[in-house]
Amino acid sequence: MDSLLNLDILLPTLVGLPLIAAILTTLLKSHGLRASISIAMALTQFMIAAALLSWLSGSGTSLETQYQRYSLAGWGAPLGIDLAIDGFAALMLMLTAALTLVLTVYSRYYFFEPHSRLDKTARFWPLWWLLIMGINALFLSGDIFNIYVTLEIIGLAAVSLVALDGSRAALTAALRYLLVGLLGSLCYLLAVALLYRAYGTLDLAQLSAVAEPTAITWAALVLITTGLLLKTALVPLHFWLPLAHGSAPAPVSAILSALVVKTSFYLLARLWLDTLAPAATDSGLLMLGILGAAAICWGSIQALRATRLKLMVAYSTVAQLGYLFLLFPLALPDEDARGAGLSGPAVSAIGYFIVAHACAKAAMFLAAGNIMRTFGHDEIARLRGLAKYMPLSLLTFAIAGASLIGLPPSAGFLSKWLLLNVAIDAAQWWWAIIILMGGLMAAMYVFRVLNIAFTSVDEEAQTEPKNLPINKLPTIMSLCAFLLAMLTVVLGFNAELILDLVTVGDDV
Amino acid sequence: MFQTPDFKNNSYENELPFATRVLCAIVIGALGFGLIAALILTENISSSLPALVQQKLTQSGVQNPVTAVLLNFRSYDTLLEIGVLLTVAVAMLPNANFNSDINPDMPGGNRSSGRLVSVVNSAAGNPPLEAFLRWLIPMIIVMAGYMLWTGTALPGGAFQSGALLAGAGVLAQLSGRIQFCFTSTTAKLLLTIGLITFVMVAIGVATTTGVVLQYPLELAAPLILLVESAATLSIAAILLLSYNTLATQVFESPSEHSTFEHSAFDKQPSDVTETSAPNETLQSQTAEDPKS
Amino acid sequence: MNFNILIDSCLVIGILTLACLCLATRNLFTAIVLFVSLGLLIAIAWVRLDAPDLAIAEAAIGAGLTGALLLATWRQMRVERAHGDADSPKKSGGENVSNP
Amino acid sequence: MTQDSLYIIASVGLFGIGLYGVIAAPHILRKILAINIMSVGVFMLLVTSAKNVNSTPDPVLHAMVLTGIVVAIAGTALALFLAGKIHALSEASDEDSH
Repeated sequence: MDSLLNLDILLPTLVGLPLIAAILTTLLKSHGLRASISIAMALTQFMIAAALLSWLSGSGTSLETQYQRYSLAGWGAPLGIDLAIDGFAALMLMLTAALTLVLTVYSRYYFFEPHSRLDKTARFWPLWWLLIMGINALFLSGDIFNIYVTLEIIGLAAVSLVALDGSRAALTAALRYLLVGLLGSLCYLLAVALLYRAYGTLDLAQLSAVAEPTAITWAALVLITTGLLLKTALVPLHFWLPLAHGSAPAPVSAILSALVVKTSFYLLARLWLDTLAPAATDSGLLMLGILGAAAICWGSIQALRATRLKLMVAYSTVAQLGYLFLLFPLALPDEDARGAGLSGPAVSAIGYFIVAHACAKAAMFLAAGNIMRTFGHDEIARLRGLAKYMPLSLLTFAIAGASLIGLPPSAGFLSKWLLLNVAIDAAQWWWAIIILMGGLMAAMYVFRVLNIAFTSVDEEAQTEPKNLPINKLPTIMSLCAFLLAMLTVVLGFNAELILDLVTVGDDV
Repeated sequence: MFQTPDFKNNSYENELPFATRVLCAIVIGALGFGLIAALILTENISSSLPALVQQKLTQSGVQNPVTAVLLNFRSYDTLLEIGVLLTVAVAMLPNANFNSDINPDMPGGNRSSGRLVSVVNSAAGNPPLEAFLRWLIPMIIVMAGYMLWTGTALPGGAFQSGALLAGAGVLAQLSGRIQFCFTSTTAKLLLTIGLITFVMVAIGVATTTGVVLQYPLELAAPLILLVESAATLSIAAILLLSYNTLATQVFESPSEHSTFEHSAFDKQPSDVTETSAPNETLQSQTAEDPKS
Repeated sequence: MNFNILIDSCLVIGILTLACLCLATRNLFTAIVLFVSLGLLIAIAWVRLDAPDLAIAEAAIGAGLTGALLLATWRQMRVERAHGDADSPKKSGGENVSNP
Repeated sequence: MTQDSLYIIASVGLFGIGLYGVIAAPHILRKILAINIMSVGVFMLLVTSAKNVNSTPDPVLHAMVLTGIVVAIAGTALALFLAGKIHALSEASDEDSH
């Protein structure tokens, strides 16, 4: 009875809560009730994550509280499954909880169509909560086969959410996303089979203690990398992302770009830098960095050429993901200590970048969704004079764009600044050039949209078809988007909130 | 490789050119041989887990080691597993228009009757099949029950008996006399019963033993059987739902997605015309006149 | 001893050829039927590797239900196309309708 | 040529055939078939590694394969559902256009 009271019970509750929410929202009939239950669940999840965070970083001094484990069903690591959490995982869980809260409130109004025959919320809410459960379970899991099952839940729930609208473009994008997801999961499962054959254990901590650079480990690492690169949509394998994120409903594409894509990056970072660190060759890490740089350039170019707003934001996700992969070459030099866990200056910079990008990208997608909901289309060329009708959404778009580019007040600037410092310290200055160039290209495609939106309509009123807003947008929806954008600015000012958290649990 | 899923019969216009296919085959072959060599050469260390499972088997409450691993040692995996099944079930639920009273003439099965299983005495049924099924389906159900019960000692268990029950349901549906309607409340309950029981057992057990999913020693066997039978019911219902939806596939009335004038799917991703939101906005304005 | 190896090698050769045939045949219906028979062969392979639980599951789920789902979708696609092109009279039997 | 290496060749072979099938097959149902063949290949590797334990085979791997089989059919059902709906919609739009 006693261990129920101490705080490590919070770990399974973070997975159980969305599961209970999913069951309730499946069974309930009226969509009003479903929405209110969802908002209540999102609030409790946010409070639990905050409590977990304060407990983890608060008692950061003593060793064992930093790297907290919870063995489910009480059987212990090799036999049973352990939930493990360290600083980086706690940061990601906090990000998930915050985003879930804002996006749940937004979805409550986005899907509120009393007169429509089809009640999409009957399907949306259960899938939404199953997706959130999968994300929480993945960040908490300490067992490589368990990670496979969570990857599967996230994949299937995300595909079903993308296919929610039933329009032909959404269904085709969802089917392609599903095939890619299944392919990635199968490569990962084959790697799990290889690792179990070689080391006989499924637990991450035990694996990192016993891993050494043999042929099998290297083959497993290659398989895991190809599988997860497919799911993270790094440049050569990114073909499915723009259409999937572009044709999904606004809150879905927000959570997809801000979180789902990052889950497989988190796994790659965990496996390359922590668990299978000895098997990670320097050339492999460098190759990932080069792919990241290619992603930055290619994504930005495609974003410049996109004619639809949501597609442009989706391509910008492909570009910003490239930044994340700069972690691998930069984390290289001081990562020789075995089992040092996932920490160090490069990891905290990337952790900060993930939070900044997640908030900015979610805000951008919500703003794009608002524009689409009001104007009925999101052709960039026809968005002339948008500022007159939707000033708040445009302001959100501008602030989020500033964070993507890395302009000073925003969290994006701080994360790029930290990344630059790490690149200079690691004496790999060429990454600095790529970081700055990426910022420049981001500026080009963001200002392209702002420029069109702010030009007043009157001088070419006769050529453009008068695009007037079609229907009224509930103000709460643009407020949600604005809140996320302001989050990037707030985070920009007090950086130590995240930085000291990521360093928790480094001397495990 | 993945441009557009096409349905023309064996049309080859968007198939990869011969050269790339041969190249793919060679690359995959080479990697395969490399992997085979690596696997065969490194001798496979015998992991400590099987001995651990044997040693702890007595405390797990069941004799069959696989069921012990599935439902006691790694029960968290099975919980997420049933979550995966629920995800697919929700995604494939027929469009449950709760406000179906607005237009009772819903295309597709008879949604109005709220009952899960409704016998349809359509004339088309063929008597020999029905006679055979009237005899076979009860036997399958008994077999599934036996499979579930022996799962604790002999090979068998929740997934196998759930699949058997789903097979019986598919047979019943194929006979044309039985129609399942999965938007009824009993169907919803049946779909989620497995997950509800598992979560309730997990939390209930945590209050006594203090650790989530840890069964008290003496209660392990009955609890596992309870969770297993609930899982069997929901697995059977979910697999039957997926067959039912695929077999009675009816696309939403076209008025739901008022197809635009340029609705033909065009290849360039940049100017994909049909996106999600405009349907809703335009659909809410245009008068609801089902097209076909 | 070599009797066992004989059985296993026949089984493996059968499985690999069935897999190649399944993906190489012209007719989609044949491909689905070949996949179901591949599922049954795999169930036998599980019995050879003494995994009885998996043999039952593979036979019931892998061969049985997956085959049923595939055939249901295939029939849905064929029926759609048959009544789709109104000009071609609906021929009797499945094979001479435009075999996919 | 022990039983273990025989089935390893079979499993990697199935994985390769399935991978080639996913890349090269034009029709969507064939791609779904190919993904199923790939997953059967991975499961075979898992069961082979479970087998060569001298006494009883390794139950943990069997539980993993069982979970994998159910995940595979869940993914296949969703893929077939999406393919069916796309086909139904493309049929509808063909009907309207001609």
